[in-house]
Amino acid sequence: MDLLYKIFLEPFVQMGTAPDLLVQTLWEGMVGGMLYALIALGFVLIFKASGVFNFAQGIMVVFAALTLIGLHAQGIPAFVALALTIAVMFALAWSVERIVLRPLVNQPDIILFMATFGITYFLIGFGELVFGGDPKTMITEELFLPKGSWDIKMLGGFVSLQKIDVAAAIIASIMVAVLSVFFSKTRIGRALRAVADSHKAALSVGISLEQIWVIVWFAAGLVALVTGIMWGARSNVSFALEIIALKALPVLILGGFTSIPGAIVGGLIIGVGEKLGEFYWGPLVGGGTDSWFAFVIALIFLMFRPQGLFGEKIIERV
Amino acid sequence: MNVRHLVFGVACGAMLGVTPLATTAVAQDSIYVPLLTYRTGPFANSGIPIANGMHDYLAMLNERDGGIGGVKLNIEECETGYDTKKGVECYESIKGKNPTVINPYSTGITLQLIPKAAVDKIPILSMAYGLSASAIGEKFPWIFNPPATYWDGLSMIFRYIGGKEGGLDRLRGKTVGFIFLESGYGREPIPLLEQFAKDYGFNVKLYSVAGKEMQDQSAQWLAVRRDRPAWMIMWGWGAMNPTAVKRAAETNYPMDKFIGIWWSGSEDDARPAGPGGKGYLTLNLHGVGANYPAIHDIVKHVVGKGKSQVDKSKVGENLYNRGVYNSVLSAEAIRNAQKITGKKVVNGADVRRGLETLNISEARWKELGLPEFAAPITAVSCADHNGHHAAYMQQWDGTKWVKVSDWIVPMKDKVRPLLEAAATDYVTKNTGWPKRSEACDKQS
Amino acid sequence: MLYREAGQYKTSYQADQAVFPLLQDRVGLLVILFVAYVVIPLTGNDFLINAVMTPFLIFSLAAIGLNLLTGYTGLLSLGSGAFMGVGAYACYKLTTYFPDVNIIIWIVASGFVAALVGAIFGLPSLRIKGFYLAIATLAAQFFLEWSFTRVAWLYNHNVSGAIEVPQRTLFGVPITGPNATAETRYLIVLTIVVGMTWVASNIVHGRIGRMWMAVRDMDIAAELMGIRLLPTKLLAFAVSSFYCGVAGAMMVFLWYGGAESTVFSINQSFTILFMIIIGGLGSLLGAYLGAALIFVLPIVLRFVPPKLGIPVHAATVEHITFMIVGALIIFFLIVEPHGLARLWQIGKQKLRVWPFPY
Amino acid sequence: MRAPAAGDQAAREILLSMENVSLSFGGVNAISDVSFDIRKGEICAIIGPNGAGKTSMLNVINGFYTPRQGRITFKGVARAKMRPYEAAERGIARTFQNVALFRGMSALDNIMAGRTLKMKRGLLWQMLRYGPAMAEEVEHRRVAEEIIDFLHIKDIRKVQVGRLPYGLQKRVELGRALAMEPELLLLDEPMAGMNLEEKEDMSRFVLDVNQHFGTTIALIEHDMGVVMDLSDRVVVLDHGVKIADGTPDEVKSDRNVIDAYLGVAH
Repeated sequence: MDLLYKIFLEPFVQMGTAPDLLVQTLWEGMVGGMLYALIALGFVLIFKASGVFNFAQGIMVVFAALTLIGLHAQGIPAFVALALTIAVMFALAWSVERIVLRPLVNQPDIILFMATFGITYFLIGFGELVFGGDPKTMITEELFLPKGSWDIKMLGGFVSLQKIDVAAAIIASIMVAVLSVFFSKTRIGRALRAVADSHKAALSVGISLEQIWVIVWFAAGLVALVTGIMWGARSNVSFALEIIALKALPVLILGGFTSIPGAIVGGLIIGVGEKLGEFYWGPLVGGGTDSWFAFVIALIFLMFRPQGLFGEKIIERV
Repeated sequence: MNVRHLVFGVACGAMLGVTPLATTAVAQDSIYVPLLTYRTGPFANSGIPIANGMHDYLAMLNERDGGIGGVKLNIEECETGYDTKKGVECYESIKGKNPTVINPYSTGITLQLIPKAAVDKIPILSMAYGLSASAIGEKFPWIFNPPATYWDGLSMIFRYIGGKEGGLDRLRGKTVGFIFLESGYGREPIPLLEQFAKDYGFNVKLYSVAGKEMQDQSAQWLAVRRDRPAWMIMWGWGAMNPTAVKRAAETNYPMDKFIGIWWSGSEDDARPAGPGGKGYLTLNLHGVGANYPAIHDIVKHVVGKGKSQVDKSKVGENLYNRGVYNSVLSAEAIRNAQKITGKKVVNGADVRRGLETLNISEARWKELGLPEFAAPITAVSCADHNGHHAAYMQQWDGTKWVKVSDWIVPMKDKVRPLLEAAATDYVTKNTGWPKRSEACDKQS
Repeated sequence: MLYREAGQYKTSYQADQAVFPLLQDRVGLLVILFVAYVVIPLTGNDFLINAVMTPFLIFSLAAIGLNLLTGYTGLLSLGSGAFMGVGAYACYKLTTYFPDVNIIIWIVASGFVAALVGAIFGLPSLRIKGFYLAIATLAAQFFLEWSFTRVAWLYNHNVSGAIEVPQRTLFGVPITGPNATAETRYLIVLTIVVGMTWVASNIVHGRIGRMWMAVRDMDIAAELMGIRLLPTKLLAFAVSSFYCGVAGAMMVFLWYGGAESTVFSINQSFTILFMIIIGGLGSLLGAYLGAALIFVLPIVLRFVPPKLGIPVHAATVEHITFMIVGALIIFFLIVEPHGLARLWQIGKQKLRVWPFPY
Repeated sequence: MRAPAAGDQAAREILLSMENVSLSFGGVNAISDVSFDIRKGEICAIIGPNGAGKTSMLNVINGFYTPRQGRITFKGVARAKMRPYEAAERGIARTFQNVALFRGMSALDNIMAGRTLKMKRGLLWQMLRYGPAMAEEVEHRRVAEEIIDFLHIKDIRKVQVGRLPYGLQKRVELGRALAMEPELLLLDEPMAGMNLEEKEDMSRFVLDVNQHFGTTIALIEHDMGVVMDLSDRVVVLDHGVKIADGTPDEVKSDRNVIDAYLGVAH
């Protein structure tokens, strides 16, 4: 009875008695979820256009942020460093296409997936070799990102909103909007969609697959850079982030692998879900549930709706 | 085709070639001091300054004095990445080369090495970390954890709290939060914490932080906001520390009620929180800053000559000095061993004896060029491999650490019986644990 | 000229269905076993036996386990590290509950616990495949890893949260715990690994192996031929986890002598996956070659450059290892997707016609 | 031209009967209300223009698709829903339009895989590969070798099938289906993409299978010459609807069939 009470009643009593904490939990969940969504967005961009499941998206986030900080540490002004980092991400996209993807074209998806493990490990080693393995502080002030927080008095308590989180939300929304416009309105964007539907079709209308791969990997690199700056500003930039990036995978399962809105909604669901679960139910099992919560949700989801919330049902053919 | 052959040939050659290379013995005219360090991985921010400090002090002895007692030290780092598996691999690759003392620098690795040490006759110096119970020399003749155990540390934190509250009994009915890294290290103090809770009648709230969550911690600090503990105690490491301080500040937790163990007190732990980190407290075992003759010597002989990996501005930071302290203990133990045995080139068994007779008086600290650097090491003995020495509380003033308390003595009366019990428990669980057969030397 | 099958005619299907139909291969195998059983224990030092051979064998077994699932059945798993953990913790619980039963029995028995857990987490494989399944196995990885730290019962409420290996004996000789000699532990590991490799080889060469490969190559066709997908995949999960579980139990009991949950982290899973990618998917030999390369590479990097007079920092070695492993994965996927095992076969083909190139 | 007596055909027992079968994908009808029978021992061809629903029909027969409505009776037992492996267990084997061999396995192993259902020894014996398991292995190897002899693929039996030329792959696939000793063999365009010589070989194999093993065969084929030569009966589908059903001669002269192939609107 006691256990039943703790599972089914106590959490809701808590929510009622301290609504400010509930609001805070939801907010934290949304902020965390947004970052998962941003990483997932990088996955989706690449998957949509090239069918490659890019495991290296997480390390690309770390790598982009480290490059930015590393360049700035060499005395380069922040915005010049930012431009240089963008150039580095382009170089990365180009080399990945040249060295990894081109020779592997037409291989089964799973082979390409495993190749991105190779990219991940290579970038971990390379990044640590060049920038060192210690966590770095993000150059927030130099990039004119806000600091501090607004403590809003409400519901008999207060809700604390970090300014950087609000900024991240705004920047993320702008980025998603830009990407959507890019995909639906521009020539390259439409070409990308054509590739997503069929490689052969894309080739037949005269679009070079190579160019498109470079473009999507570059776009994913930019998303990674933004994610890295935002996440780095929240805590710091280190290789440990690479593990958090794995949380984007359940987000993808929820949202579907090809849907940008799916990535956003999925990210928010996972973020809010794991925070609520950990905060109100976590203590029952000793806490720390957020390390697997998202994955188990994804697992259950996979059993019943493998194509995700927004994906299309797949008909198998022989 | 040719590329394939080349790769295959190289792979085969590598497999054949490694064996003889790895097994060549080290020349016997030097003292081999392996250092298990981690400059990579998620804990690198804590590992790098320690590795530099450990390495640089020993390298300075080589450069300035030609080693210890005229024998050069052969210093070799083995990268563990704070990964237990790699640590054990390091140990296995080291143990054939006649190591004098092993510094695992990870509680996880220490736990793995404890049973091996007695068999391989290699002493393990887990300086203020590792298994608290290994302070019982009768049960763990080969393991040393001076100057203080985690349990001492916790008791010192409670003495400080008691001082601020006006007596520990004032804690009755209040809540004390404990946020810790989910690992053997983080869990170590929990039994004593629960004992204290019983003794003084306060509630304990545990907030564990898994390795993956180190950089987030928002759930934990939300829970802190809900539970409103009167004091927060932290056992953190690596990237967990700066994030925790940051989150505490964001949560508006009163920073002067937030106390970290000595492993949560790096400058880089407090700095990222900005002005919000002001007031954060941690225990410390030794002085900070580069203003010691010995550290000047390090700068002169090692750092200045480009023989160190350290960034010069980081010399004298807290964890760098921790590494120096650790190497002082190793070096003094080796010196002791030379004195006891009369040998120049000592081995692990000799250094074990040197560690059991370790004694660094205030005068000796001065001689070493580290006046008032740390509490005198006077209480290590055959029975007590720890000594339960004092530490002090330091506070972050926004830019640097400031000493805010006198030396605090641990509650040895509370800690020691628990240690004895834990050691006995360990031995019963590990059937076949060898009885101590090593003789005891007189204190030198 | 030395390596050829000329003159070796098979007179029965039985002989032709043998795992090693060629005399040279059988002789070679005997030589390897002789070296492993006699030469290495007699001549090797502690470092070779304890820090190279024992872990190499244990990793090989885990790699075989994952290869049965990923290489033979085509189900990508990122949870092998956790399944190793299940084996280790199961063995710990069993031997502390029943200390009188021989530890070797418990090591093997713990494989069954791992098999059960593996089969449960294999259930989603009916509906999903490819990287969807890989993500589902991550759920197993993270959930189990969490259990290893949060369920104190699993480590008998030890303060340290670690499992410590008690001393156990076989015929009065200590085989676990610090008093067991490196040679004893090595020989036990070797025997278990050789035995289980033999069994794995039998399975993959028989009906079940063909069923697994059929599911891997074309699951729809396999089902239309009467192969029930779910039981076949679950069996692959179970057998694979059994192997990983035994490897995990051996890792803790016969190598480390104790372990924290972090040993069975996601990185362990990746390491084993890389072993089979580089060694060769769908090849038992590949599991050994991959384990050798991935495990020995850092050791080589650590020891060779100083011998050549190139000072290399320990951390740099670590970074370079990561880079090389990453590059090797890409290299093998591009140039030789069947890994080292395929290179070995090509080498044998060349040997068959040697010294005449055509 | 095979022209068995009409009386003979009628006397044959019905093996498979499809009654009013309909199949749709998301509202689009792939097959609408089709009925026909396949009799024991005959070769029945299913023909029709592209998109007529021929492959879908085979997929319905062996349970890969579940029809929206209709009744399927096989060997006198009606069924509504059936998993593909159940079809296999009850004696329906199948080859595929685009070769669906197990590419990573040798030709021999592919054929041995076809024997899976006939092999009974469990995991324990398999682990030992000794005694009963080995005996079973050898016994089925013998059967596999018979099929290999029959299809003249002796010299490629140990070659990984992914490396074989297309024609041989088709042959191995037929061998794999034969290894199941089916009562009803479904062949989806067994001669697609073959040259004349290969087609003749394959036609001969199909006839031999039918005659020697008495296997009932349903095949889809585009080459009208082949269809007319091989089959006892032809079912013609167009846009998922059956438009003709009869002997090759009857079908050839059917008005609907000619229209469908020439694309005349009804």
